[in-house]
Amino acid sequence: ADIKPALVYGTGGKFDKSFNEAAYAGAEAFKKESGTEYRDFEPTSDTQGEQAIRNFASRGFNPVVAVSFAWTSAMEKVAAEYPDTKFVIVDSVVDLKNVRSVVYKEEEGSYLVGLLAGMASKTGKVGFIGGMDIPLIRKFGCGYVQGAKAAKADAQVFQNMVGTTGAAWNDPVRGGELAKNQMDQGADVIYAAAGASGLGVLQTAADNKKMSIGVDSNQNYVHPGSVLTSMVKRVDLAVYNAFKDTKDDKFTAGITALGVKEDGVAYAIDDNNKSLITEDMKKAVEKAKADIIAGTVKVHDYMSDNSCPK
Amino acid sequence: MTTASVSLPGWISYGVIPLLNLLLALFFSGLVVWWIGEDPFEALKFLVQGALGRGDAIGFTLFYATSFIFTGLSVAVAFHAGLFNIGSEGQAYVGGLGAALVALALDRYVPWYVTMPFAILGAAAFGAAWAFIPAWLQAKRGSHIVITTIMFNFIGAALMVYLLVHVLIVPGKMAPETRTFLPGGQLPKLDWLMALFGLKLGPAPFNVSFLIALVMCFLVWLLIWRTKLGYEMRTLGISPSAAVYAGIPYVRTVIIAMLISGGLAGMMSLNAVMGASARLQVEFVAGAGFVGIAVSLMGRSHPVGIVLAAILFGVLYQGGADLSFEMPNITRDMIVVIQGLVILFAGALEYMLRPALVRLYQPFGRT
Amino acid sequence: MRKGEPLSLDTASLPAIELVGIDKRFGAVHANKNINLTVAKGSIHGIIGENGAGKSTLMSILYGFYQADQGEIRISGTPVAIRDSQAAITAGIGMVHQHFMLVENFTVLENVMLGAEGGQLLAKGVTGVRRELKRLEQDYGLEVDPDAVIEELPVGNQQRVEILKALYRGAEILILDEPTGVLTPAEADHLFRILQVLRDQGKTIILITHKLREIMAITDTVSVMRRGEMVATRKTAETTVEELAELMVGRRVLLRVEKSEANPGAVLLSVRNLTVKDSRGVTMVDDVSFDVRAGEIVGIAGVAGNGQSELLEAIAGIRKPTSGEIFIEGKPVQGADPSRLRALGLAHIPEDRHHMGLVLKFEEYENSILGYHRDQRYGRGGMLDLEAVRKEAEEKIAKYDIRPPNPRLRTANFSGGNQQKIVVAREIERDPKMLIIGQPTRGVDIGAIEFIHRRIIDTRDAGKAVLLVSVELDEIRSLSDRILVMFAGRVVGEKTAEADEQALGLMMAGIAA
Amino acid sequence: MEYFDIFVSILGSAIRLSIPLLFTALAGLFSERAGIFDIGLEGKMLVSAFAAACVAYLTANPWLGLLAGIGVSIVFSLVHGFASITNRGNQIVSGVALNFVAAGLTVVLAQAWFGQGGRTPQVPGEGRFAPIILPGADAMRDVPVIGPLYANVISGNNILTYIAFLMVPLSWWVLYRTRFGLRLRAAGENPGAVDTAGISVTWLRYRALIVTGFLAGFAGTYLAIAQSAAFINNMSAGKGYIALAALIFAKWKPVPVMFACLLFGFLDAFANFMQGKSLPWIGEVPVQIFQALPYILTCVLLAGFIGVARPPKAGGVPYTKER
Ligand SMILES: Nc1ncnc2c1ncn2[C@@H]1O[C@H](COP(=O)(O)OP(=O)(O)OP(=O)(O)O)[C@@H](O)[C@H]1O
Ligand SMILES: Nc1ncnc2c1ncn2[C@@H]1O[C@H](COP(=O)(O)OP(=O)(O)OP(=O)(O)O)[C@@H](O)[C@H]1O
Ligand SMILES: [Mg+2]
Ligand SMILES: [Mg+2]
Repeated sequence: ADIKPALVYGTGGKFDKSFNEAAYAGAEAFKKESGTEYRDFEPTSDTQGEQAIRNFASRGFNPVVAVSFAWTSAMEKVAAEYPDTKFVIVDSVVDLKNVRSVVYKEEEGSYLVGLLAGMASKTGKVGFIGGMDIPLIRKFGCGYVQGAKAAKADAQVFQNMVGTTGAAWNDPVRGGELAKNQMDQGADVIYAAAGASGLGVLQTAADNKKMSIGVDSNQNYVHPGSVLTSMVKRVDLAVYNAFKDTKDDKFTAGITALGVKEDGVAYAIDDNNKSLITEDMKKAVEKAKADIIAGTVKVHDYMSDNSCPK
Repeated sequence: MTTASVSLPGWISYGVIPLLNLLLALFFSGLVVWWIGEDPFEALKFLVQGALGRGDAIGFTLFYATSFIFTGLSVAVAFHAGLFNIGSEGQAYVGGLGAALVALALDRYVPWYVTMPFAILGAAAFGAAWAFIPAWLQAKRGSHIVITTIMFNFIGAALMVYLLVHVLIVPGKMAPETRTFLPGGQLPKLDWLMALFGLKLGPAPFNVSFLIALVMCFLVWLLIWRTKLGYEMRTLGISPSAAVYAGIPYVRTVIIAMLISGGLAGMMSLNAVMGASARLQVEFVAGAGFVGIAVSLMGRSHPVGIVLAAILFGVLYQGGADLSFEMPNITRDMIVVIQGLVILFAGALEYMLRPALVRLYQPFGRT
Repeated sequence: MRKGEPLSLDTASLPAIELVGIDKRFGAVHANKNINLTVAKGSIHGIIGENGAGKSTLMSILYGFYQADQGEIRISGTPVAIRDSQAAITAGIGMVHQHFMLVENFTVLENVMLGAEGGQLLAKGVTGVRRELKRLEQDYGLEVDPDAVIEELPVGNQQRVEILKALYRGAEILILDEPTGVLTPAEADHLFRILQVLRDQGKTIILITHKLREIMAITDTVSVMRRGEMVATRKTAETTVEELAELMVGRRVLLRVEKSEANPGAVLLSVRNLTVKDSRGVTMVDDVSFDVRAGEIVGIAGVAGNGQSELLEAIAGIRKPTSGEIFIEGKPVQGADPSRLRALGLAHIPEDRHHMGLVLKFEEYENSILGYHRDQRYGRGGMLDLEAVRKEAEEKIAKYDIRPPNPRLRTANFSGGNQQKIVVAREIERDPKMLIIGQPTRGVDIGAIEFIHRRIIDTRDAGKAVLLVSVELDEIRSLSDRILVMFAGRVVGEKTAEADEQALGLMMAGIAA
Repeated sequence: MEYFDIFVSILGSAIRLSIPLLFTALAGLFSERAGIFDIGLEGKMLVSAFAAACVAYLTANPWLGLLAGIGVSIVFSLVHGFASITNRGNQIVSGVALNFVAAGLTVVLAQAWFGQGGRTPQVPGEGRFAPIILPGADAMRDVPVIGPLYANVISGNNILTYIAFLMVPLSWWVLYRTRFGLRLRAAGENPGAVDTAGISVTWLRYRALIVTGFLAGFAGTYLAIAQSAAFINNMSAGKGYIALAALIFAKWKPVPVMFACLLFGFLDAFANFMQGKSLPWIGEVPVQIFQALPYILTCVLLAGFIGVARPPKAGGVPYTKER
């Protein structure tokens, strides 16, 4: 069928080298493959999201994909107003008949990179810097801690959040400063799950010859030789699938949870970080991946009970 | 020869000058649009259409205008007492807490029109409370209210985030916000009002708080020009030394003016929290407090002027959202630029045009 | 810096200053109307005129502080464009302003240097300035500590700094705008001696003053200004005080107000050991005690700045006394706020109508209730009944002949005399028990002066207690039943209205008690 | 971790965080001492950060970035001057207005030019002011006490940091030892005195504002291409106001300004450090408390609980001779 797909990014902006850029990549891939044009919109503040989603819906765009938990309430409202339009929300759950909610098992991916961090660390101390202090980001941190402890039982993990509002995604200065703090305390690998603020973390790690871990997109290329790996979250898949399923009339509503098994989350190895990952590390992480898929390793999900095992 | 003491008729002072200020602001904004390679006239067309072209567009415009009326009144009341309250933003934010607590407490038990008066009180009380400390510091310790209110915006933001993230958040939910209010905690939309004009409101959250805002306009007018307290505030605002002479208590008047100002700012949350989103969200004020400064300056701190200026900014906000949608190259931050330019021309450069107008007018005005 | 360049012969005979057709408006105020003035070289030229006549404006134009709308300035016969004070300084003009132009938290040295630093860096100039100050001090007896901070100096010394500033810049023409208003007679005499020395050295001096005595004592020629116009110029030796007074106000002056014998009753207002300090801790009013009885006018005489203003403000509740007591009908009221005092029957005509007595941006009727606005007759509860207010305002306008008779006119648009009438009407018509008044006729035209004086006497005759502060000795003498003299914050003596002017003057100078 | 190491770490962080405050507060010092309240420092910082990031990104040269930052910030200062000196507008209102223009314009332009959500692209390494390792820093590192201080606090900062500290005595010298400084201070106390001394108050205040723009330009540049590697929307995040508070706290004097800025920087660093840590007795302190602390402290300072600050007497009032 002919479709008019639309995409609403999170407030970090299209080219954040991370979350939103992944979504953009998914849309571009679809465009290349099908030749179907799509429209996108970059809200620069929280208030704009709802209007953008509604604008698309009211102008007959279908499907409308919104990638960020920030648009949850907007989606709840607009999707109810336009029952014939298909909506997709990423990173959150909206329980409506025409909405597909795509969520990820970030704890699994974070576990894998945590394992790598624990093994790569010489000091036995690693760091985590989250963006906005929300359960979702705690979920990243919690998986990471479990991974690091799996590598070294006595590993110490410093955890910081950049902030508690939307601005926290956009504050690389504080991100860098927090990273520097952690490094001063001995951390030599730092995982940033902080949107654009993470760029500050990666930058500071590179400036100080320490290692960092990217998030969402493959960020290994940002500072080759300094970014240990990236916890890739396949937001591109969510977008791509949403467009494609609608085109093929195969759109389904409901919750899709993507984990390691579904290739929804993964760790990234490429030319940029080959030298940082030893054979041992690679073997260990592959085994962990297999264990998770097999179910023999269960990574605790912070959001299941809002707590992280100590 | 100086012209500052020459008085101009009201229609020039309150009509022509603000209009020229606005045109200048739009002109410079147009330059920016042109600079980034877009057609300013096209942009203006999208802006106006997006704001006034359809029923729901008008609904959104008026929805924004409602918030700006509250914050504009807030700034104006303080202004009349000689206080520059930059803290409407924070006062509105904290006011939202008051409104939300009332809504959360009552929505299960009573219909909206029972909740409403309590919510008004709650919003106003919390907003006023947030204005109290800067007011007290100004009155008692002489701390510059401009700076303290800015500081309280930041402090308020930290407080609200803390409460939303740690206290009010629905467990397991991602976004730091309260649960959705039941209809008993929501302010109904004004479909019927739009229908009177043959317009369809659609999804626009234009709601009853608009009427509350209009009532507040009247009450503020009454306060400033028809009460003894208003008289005292104006005396203090124009001539602090005359106020001392007249025995007008400085501390009390400053504090009351700021409490009213903060209360009005707090009531802005009725519109955003109970009228639109039906829940308390992080950063829901979204700059409306600052827009209030521009609105009050443009509206010359008079309720009628404030309503007009608020609608103008409503047009900019709604039209701007549409504009950025139609011309992705222009982000909505363009509105912030326009807002800054309006404040610049209407507030800081108000004397720029005056002499020229005096010269133009004088040959005709006097006999 | 140019100092005393020898004058070439052909310019020596030309006048130092010629002003031709100077015209200046401030918005609606026509401050200078087509003024012509010639000042001879090496003379002391006096300018007199009532408040607001335009004297300061004219001199500020000459000094380049304001720009004339029209007219020409010639210095030594050459037309000069004085676009700013820099040009005036270059032309050899120095000015001591009515309101000192000093930076209060700078030292004397820094103030003198300002604008004549002698280089980009201060260090270079400092020694030169010190040396020059020493020389000027010796030549003219202008002593001041160069390292003293201005705000800690007494006014007399501050004025010296202003003169030093002008001389340091090599002024050949020195303008002094009401220099003696803040000086005791002794200090004034000292100043005049300096001025004579300067004149004898060939400098030209323009002296603005209100005090005809000073004009007669020191000037060579005198010009009179009235309502923005230059109405006459006379050789001092050929004129009289009476003629000058008449020229100043435009008609014969009544020096005395008709009044009957006072009939004092019970003490209504009494002040005991009152002491007031300003924000810097300087004692302004020092242990002052007196009584005011019903049916009498007590006048407080003194040179401006000797604590009269502060005393009045303390009684009116505007300023908190540091110690001492104030009683109204025996009740202690020190520290009470003005509204409470009003309720007790104390009315106050403040000395500064622009900043205290009136809100200039208000319409007339709004000002007619200032301070009494809480009264229930102007609206019940918290509401303001504009109709009632306007009606009463109209009555007062009629009774006091306030012009234009329009309660909706902005107060700023009334003339000074009418503004003062608005204040007087408001305070007297409330039928107070006590009336305290500061400078009742400052900047007010003669017609209004007579009217206001009449109302004050009537108030006394109605059995009220009146306390009057004025720097115009004539006013004090013609209105008061008893006169208290203040000097340096203290009441240094009491006299009757018949007291000799000489004796009062000496007391005001703090010389005889 | 040793307490001393923690202290050194926080101190290093404090210095990094206080540099933009220091530049900005010194910038405000010049305008306020000349009698112009400058609430627009925030906006000046923001536009200069944007300009510096753009130019550094395009040219990969930090010095050109700095130049651009300074230039744009001076332009903003001149607009402020035009409104508040030439047109005698309300200085606070024009400052607020410029903050809005800055906040909006930077994002509009960034989005139009780079399409990265209102940010500029990452500035390449050679386009930034990199940390400078002072001679002997590594060798000194193991010397007790002074070693870590030298290596981690004094060394390892970028050139702008050192310039910032140099600006403190320089500002003092300009204000108190030059003709310009004398006149500038006089203009803030009694512009009439300046005027009657034959000096143009207007031109003097404009020059003060140019100095303000110049210094604020450093602040923005530091934010964008020394502390981070791009312009991010609203990256000044209230620092202009904090700098203003520091200025008041320091009673408008250069050396105290430095200490005030260091104090605020320290608070910020301490807040970062304390995040997620528990205090004895109290437990984990919400990070928001630390975030709000500088603002709370500012109010306490303003309230005069720590001595009353007397602002320049003519500050905030447009200079008018003719009413
Ligand atoms: N800067 C100004 N702006 C507007 N009006 C002014 C200004 N200065 C003086 N005026 C007005 O001009 C008129 C003349 O004032 P000026 O100060 O020259 O009088 P003066 O003769 O010096 O009086 P005084 O004896 O009180 O010093 C007055 O009406 C005054 O209000
Ligand atoms: N501070 C001021 N602000 C505005 N207008 C003023 C101010 N001072 C004086 N004026 C205007 O200047 C005019 C003249 O004022 P001024 O005090 O010189 O009285 P006047 O013309 O000498 O009258 P009178 O004869 O009553 O003394 C007034 O009409 C008033 O409008
Ligand atoms: Mg004068
Ligand atoms: Mg007069």
